[in-house]
Amino acid sequence: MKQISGNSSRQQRISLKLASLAVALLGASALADKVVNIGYSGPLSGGAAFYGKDVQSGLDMAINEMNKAGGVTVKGEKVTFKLVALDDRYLPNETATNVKRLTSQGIDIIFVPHAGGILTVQPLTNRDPEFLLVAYSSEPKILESKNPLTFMLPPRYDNYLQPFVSTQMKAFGKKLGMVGTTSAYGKQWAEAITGEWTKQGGTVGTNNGVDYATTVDYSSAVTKALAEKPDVLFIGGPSQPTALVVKAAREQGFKGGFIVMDQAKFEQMDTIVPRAYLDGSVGVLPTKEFAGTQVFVAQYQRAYKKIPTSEAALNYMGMNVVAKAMELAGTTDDAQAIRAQLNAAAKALPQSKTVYKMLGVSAGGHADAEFIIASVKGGKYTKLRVNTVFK
Amino acid sequence: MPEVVQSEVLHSGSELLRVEGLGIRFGGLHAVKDVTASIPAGQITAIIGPNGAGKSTFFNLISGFYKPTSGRIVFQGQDITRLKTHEVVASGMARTFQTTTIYKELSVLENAMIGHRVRTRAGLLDALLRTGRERRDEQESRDAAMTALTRVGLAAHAARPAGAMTQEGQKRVGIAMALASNPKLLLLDEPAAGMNPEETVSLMTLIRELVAGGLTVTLVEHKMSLVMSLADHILVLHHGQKISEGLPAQVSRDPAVIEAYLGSHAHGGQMGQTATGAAPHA
Amino acid sequence: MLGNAGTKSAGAGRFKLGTWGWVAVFVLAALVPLFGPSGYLLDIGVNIMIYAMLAYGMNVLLGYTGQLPLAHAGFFGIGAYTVGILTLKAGWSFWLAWPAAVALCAVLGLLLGLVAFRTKGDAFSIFTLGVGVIIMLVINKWDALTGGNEGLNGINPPAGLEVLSKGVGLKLSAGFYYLALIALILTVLAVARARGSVFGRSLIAIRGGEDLARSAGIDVFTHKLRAMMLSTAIAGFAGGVYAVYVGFLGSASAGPAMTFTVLLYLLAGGLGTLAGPLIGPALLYTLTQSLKGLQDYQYIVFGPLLVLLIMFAPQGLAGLWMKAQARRELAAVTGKKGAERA
Amino acid sequence: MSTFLQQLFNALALGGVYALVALGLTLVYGVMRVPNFAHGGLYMLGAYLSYAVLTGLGWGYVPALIISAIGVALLAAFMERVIFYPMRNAPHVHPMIAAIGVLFFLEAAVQLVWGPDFKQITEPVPGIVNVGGVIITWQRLLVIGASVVVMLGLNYFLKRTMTGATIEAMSQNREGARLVGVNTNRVGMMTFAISGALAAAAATLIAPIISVSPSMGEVMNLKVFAIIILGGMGSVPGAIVGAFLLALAEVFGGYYISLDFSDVIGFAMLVLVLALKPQGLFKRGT
Amino acid sequence: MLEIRDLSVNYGHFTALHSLNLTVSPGEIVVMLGANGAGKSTLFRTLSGLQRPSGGTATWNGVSLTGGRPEFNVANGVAQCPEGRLLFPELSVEKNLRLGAFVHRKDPAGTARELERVYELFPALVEKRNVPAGSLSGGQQQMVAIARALMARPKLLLLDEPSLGLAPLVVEQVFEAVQRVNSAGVGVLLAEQNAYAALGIAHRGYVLEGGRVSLQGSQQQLMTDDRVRSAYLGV
Repeated sequence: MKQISGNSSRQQRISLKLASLAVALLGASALADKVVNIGYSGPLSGGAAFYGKDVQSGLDMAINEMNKAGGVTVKGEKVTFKLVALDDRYLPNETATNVKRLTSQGIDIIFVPHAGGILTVQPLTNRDPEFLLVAYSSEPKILESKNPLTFMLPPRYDNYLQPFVSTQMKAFGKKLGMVGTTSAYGKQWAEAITGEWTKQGGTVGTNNGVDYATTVDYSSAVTKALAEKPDVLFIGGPSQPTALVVKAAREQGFKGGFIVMDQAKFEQMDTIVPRAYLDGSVGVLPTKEFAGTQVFVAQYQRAYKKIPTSEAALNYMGMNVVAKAMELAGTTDDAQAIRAQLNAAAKALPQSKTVYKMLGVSAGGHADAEFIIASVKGGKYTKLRVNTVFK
Repeated sequence: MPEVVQSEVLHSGSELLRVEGLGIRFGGLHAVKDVTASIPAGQITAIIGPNGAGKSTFFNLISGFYKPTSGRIVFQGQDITRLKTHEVVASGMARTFQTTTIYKELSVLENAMIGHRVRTRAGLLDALLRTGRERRDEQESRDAAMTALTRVGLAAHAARPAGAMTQEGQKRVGIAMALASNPKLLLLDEPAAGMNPEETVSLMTLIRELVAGGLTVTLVEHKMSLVMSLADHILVLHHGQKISEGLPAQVSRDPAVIEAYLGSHAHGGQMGQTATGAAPHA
Repeated sequence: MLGNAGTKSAGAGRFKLGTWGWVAVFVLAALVPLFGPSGYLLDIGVNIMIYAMLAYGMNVLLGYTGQLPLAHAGFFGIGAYTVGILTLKAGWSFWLAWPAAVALCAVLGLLLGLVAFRTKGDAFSIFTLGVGVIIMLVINKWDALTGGNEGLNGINPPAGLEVLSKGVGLKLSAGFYYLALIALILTVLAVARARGSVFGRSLIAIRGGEDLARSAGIDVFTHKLRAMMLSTAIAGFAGGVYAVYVGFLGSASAGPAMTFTVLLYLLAGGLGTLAGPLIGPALLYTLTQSLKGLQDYQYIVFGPLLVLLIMFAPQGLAGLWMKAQARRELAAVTGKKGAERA
Repeated sequence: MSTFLQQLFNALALGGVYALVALGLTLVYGVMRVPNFAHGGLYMLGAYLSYAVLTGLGWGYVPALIISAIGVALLAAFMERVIFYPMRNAPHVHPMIAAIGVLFFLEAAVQLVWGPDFKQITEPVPGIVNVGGVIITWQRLLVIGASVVVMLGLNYFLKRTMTGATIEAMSQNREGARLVGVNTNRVGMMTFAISGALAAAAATLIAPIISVSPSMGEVMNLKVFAIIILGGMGSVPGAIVGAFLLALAEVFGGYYISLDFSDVIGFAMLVLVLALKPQGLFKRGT
Repeated sequence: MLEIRDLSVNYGHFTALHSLNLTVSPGEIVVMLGANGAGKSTLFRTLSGLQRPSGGTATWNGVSLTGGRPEFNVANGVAQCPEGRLLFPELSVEKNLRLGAFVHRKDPAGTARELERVYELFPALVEKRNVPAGSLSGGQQQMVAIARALMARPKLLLLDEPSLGLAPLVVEQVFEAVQRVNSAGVGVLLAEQNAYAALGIAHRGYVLEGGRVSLQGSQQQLMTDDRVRSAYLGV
């Protein structure tokens, strides 16, 4: 138990007792001078477990690589990392409980991959004890709260809107059908894409969004949307159901294009439906199609036996940026100091740790990664440039 | 008790309860059909009849448990046909059940106190705020319950869990529960079921005592020895209809009753000629 | 007379012991924040207390009245969202919104009861399950009011709580702990009073058998309605604490999964007992927290544990304790009798 | 019009799957009076077993369906013996809680073995048929056809075989069944096995249309409970009618009213029916 | 032959049967008389294996009937037509009857023969064969119940209160049928409240009072014994 960093106090020992089972399982690597625990609260069971596990794999991979390399050097001391992952079943209140548990174990960096959980625990970051919240969610409200200890990893989705819409409107026509998921994020996307589509002069059909998590069969929603004869369909939610929506639409004779919300990943979708079905879609370029990601992709696949998505990749990078920021700040437990070095760390991230090109971290705490979107044509991904619209 | 007195009471018209043309249908089945009868005050009336005769249904009708499909019930001059069960209890009629249905996990006292609920008015808000009414009602329940327990001879067992009592004791708890509502009329559904002979005797004594104290008792019972020695007045049902009514001695000689119980010899087939007529009139 | 005296002393004795036990438990609980425990420990405490309140509410119907309601989390959600919406969108103070939420839950409980108590047994449970699912779905779909899938975020701590906590030298988390503790004490007090009253005895009578209760002169329907109102009001009461404590509301907290969790806690603690609804959450919540370290294995352990618990200790821990106590008492009584006879 | 027909077909396929899952649940309730909340878990496990046979052993779709049905049937029978049979005299809440425990366990175990991500079962017969503007995939036709065949088979089994008759007999009068010499223990186990097999078959049929995931049983659980309550707990025709009613309500409610509220429509229908007819549409005799 | 030796049954503290002794020889009709609550149904439930005795034995041709396995007793030739009939109300009459032959399910030909025989015995059931049993009149349901018991091809038929709630004419039909069954060599143990009707067809009888045999004798003896009446009427 000595690996736990930070000032040991009575309260920590009390919570340690409670968490003894967890800690016992964590074990300890006695090789390094110091082990820093990194917290993670995400859905590890239930319907969103696959998502939580993808994020976890990315973090895990980053930590394993750094540890294998002997750790990072902070103030002359070799530091290795240990991931403390807790299940919150996607429930914000459980995220809050997990975060309190993690902070009372002296953990100062906590990754949370869902908007509800992030928004719930944001007010906790600067209460005693402070911690750095690494947020993996594109929800704009996360930045709006101007929380000084939040580090938001994914790019905001509003960057995608303009190129998605203009590409598809040009290619297929002016009528948009809506079959997105009705998750909070999905609804925002739907609203934004509706706005952008109308702005560029198109018409939007009735919103036929369905909850991708609870719908047993998507065909009736698709049938309803197709009844309006749209040229383009807006779809998206988790990759697998999204692929099934594509399938249902194609099978019902839809010949138009898809705008695929960024939550869905082409690389996962094309394991479920023929690539040909995806022809005419715009969405996020698969991670493996990015330049220079081959090593990451190969290693990830070897270690976790699954396709690396941007979930894994961005959290992998996020962890590396945080470690780098610790080096630069010369501390492993001062969240403020680490946060202050994130921009420098992002810029200094070595090529070997870069999956997507990192431009830096904005003053608001937002990772500015160069993101590439793609359209699918003839089974091939064609890159589309994104014009960054946010600061 | 001299029979003269009984018939006087009967004819004096001091009937406590009267049913007129009472009937109920379950689906196509006429479980009770057009029964007109009255229960005299201050006596023990037994309702008897062979298995399936509709006695329990009749009981459930007068206690407000079932709603009749025809006829009416008049209790103490008041038409109670359409009253809800708890309102019937409030009007002064309490019952026990066929099997020993009491609250076994509660104390004997609490069982009796439940029986007094109908006389109290304290509700949820009184409970939460511990109002004066709550405290008064609680005390009153306790007193009424103790009185009832004293009447059935269980005052000393008030604190025991009711389930720990003997079979007979549990019957008495059931009766105490009914008595706690201060009824005029006590309906006992098979009070002697599942009891051994000694217990039955002691129960009969209790019932007599209660009646001597001014209560009117009506019971459904299968143990004929008990009925014949206990009841002042008997009502016989068969196939849901009243076939006879009167004093025990009259009823037990009534050919209709005997046929209902033992079957007519005519239906016994050709072998049954020997005892024809002999048994009923012996 | 003798009997009367005996009853009273026995009853009073038990009552006294029980009351002192509760006072001790609450005093101990109140002392916890003074030792400066971690935020996590306090958080566990608050969560246990919120779950306990919910379990008390459910116990009123299931434990005392014998009706299994499966819309319980729905009312928890309604209470929480009422507080959330009134404070966030209407600008009410928590101290006003909270009682309003409780009153709303009581009224809605009355309305539900008017329809639901037309059914009995399994049908009642399933009917309320359907209502529970609908409540959750409506919360989930009514974006304009509830924020839908996005949830309600940024519900502020009750006015004055932070100042108050700071004033006595405690953190806000300790303030929340005391808020929950006071709410729990009020809940226990209300439930204990209701149980120990003329009214509560009638509920027990209904649990023991509706027909019997009716024949004993109890207005079963009205009593069930009142029990339902008390139960849903307590759920809303707990929901109010939850709303300000977590600060974020999502529809999942109003769903059947939550109801089943509470049911589980209640069963583990002991149905129909006063201690059970506190013991169950305290034990099982702590257990799930410690199993969390097992990650992928947590439910592999928890599931079978649940099965074993219900198979071999269905009366719950409080039930086990009471059974043992009853056996001791009985042994004492019979032993005494034997001695007298000898 | 073609949209209407298209939706009708969607509803039929969905209803067929609902019916198969609901039938097992209602049989178990009828015979054992157990509201088996683990049923959704059995359904989910069925999909995974098929997936395992298809990808692990590389066998065909039909053998996968059969093996999965047998596997889940055995597990369900085992569950009955070890958990529900010993609890047959407990208050009805208890077996329900135990079933929830089993559901937790099954989900966690499947996630541990196969991981939390979605799995895909490929269609045995890919492609579509276009019938007068109504486009139907072969898989959907297969689902409709197979569910009809299974329902007919179940009907034949229940109505025309002695063993099947014992199930109905036991659900109508347990003591009467014992008096004619039916071994009610064996019937209980058999009923669980059948319910497991039906759930597994349903899961395997719909798996190519939806994705397979550890939590797929949760959604199904709520729906099939709604169905059997709607139809009357324990009623076989009730389960079938309830399944198609729910599917039609969801599909056409979503189409004509609002997709967003299609789930609400299903449950609102349930609550409405129960408020009017507390025993469900097909009230059971005593 | 049915032999009951010192059979006792308790429900909790209550003793429903006090060391009962009785026999039924093959081909005999023996009637158990007694008022409601005398213990008749308890005895029948015990003989069918539904109720475990607390003491004593009950054997059929030397084989114990009290092993708690009703299906074993039926297979062994002891079938009961219970009080309250316990039919399968939603199943057709014929399905009810076929289920009665459940223990002979490996012998469909025999079951078909038996089915014909019971239809012969109760011709009224033929036209109702496809009707749900629950929709029949009380008398017809009683016939189905007896017929169902007969489908098991019993050597001993336990008949509990077959006349309960039936009109006199129907009772007559039922008793005639019982006689015919008996004349085919089936022993019958008949519990009956309708004493004279039952004695009319019985060879011997027992009177049960408070769980004890208070009287036994031949048909003639019981017919003329006033104590039979007092067992019912208490005087």
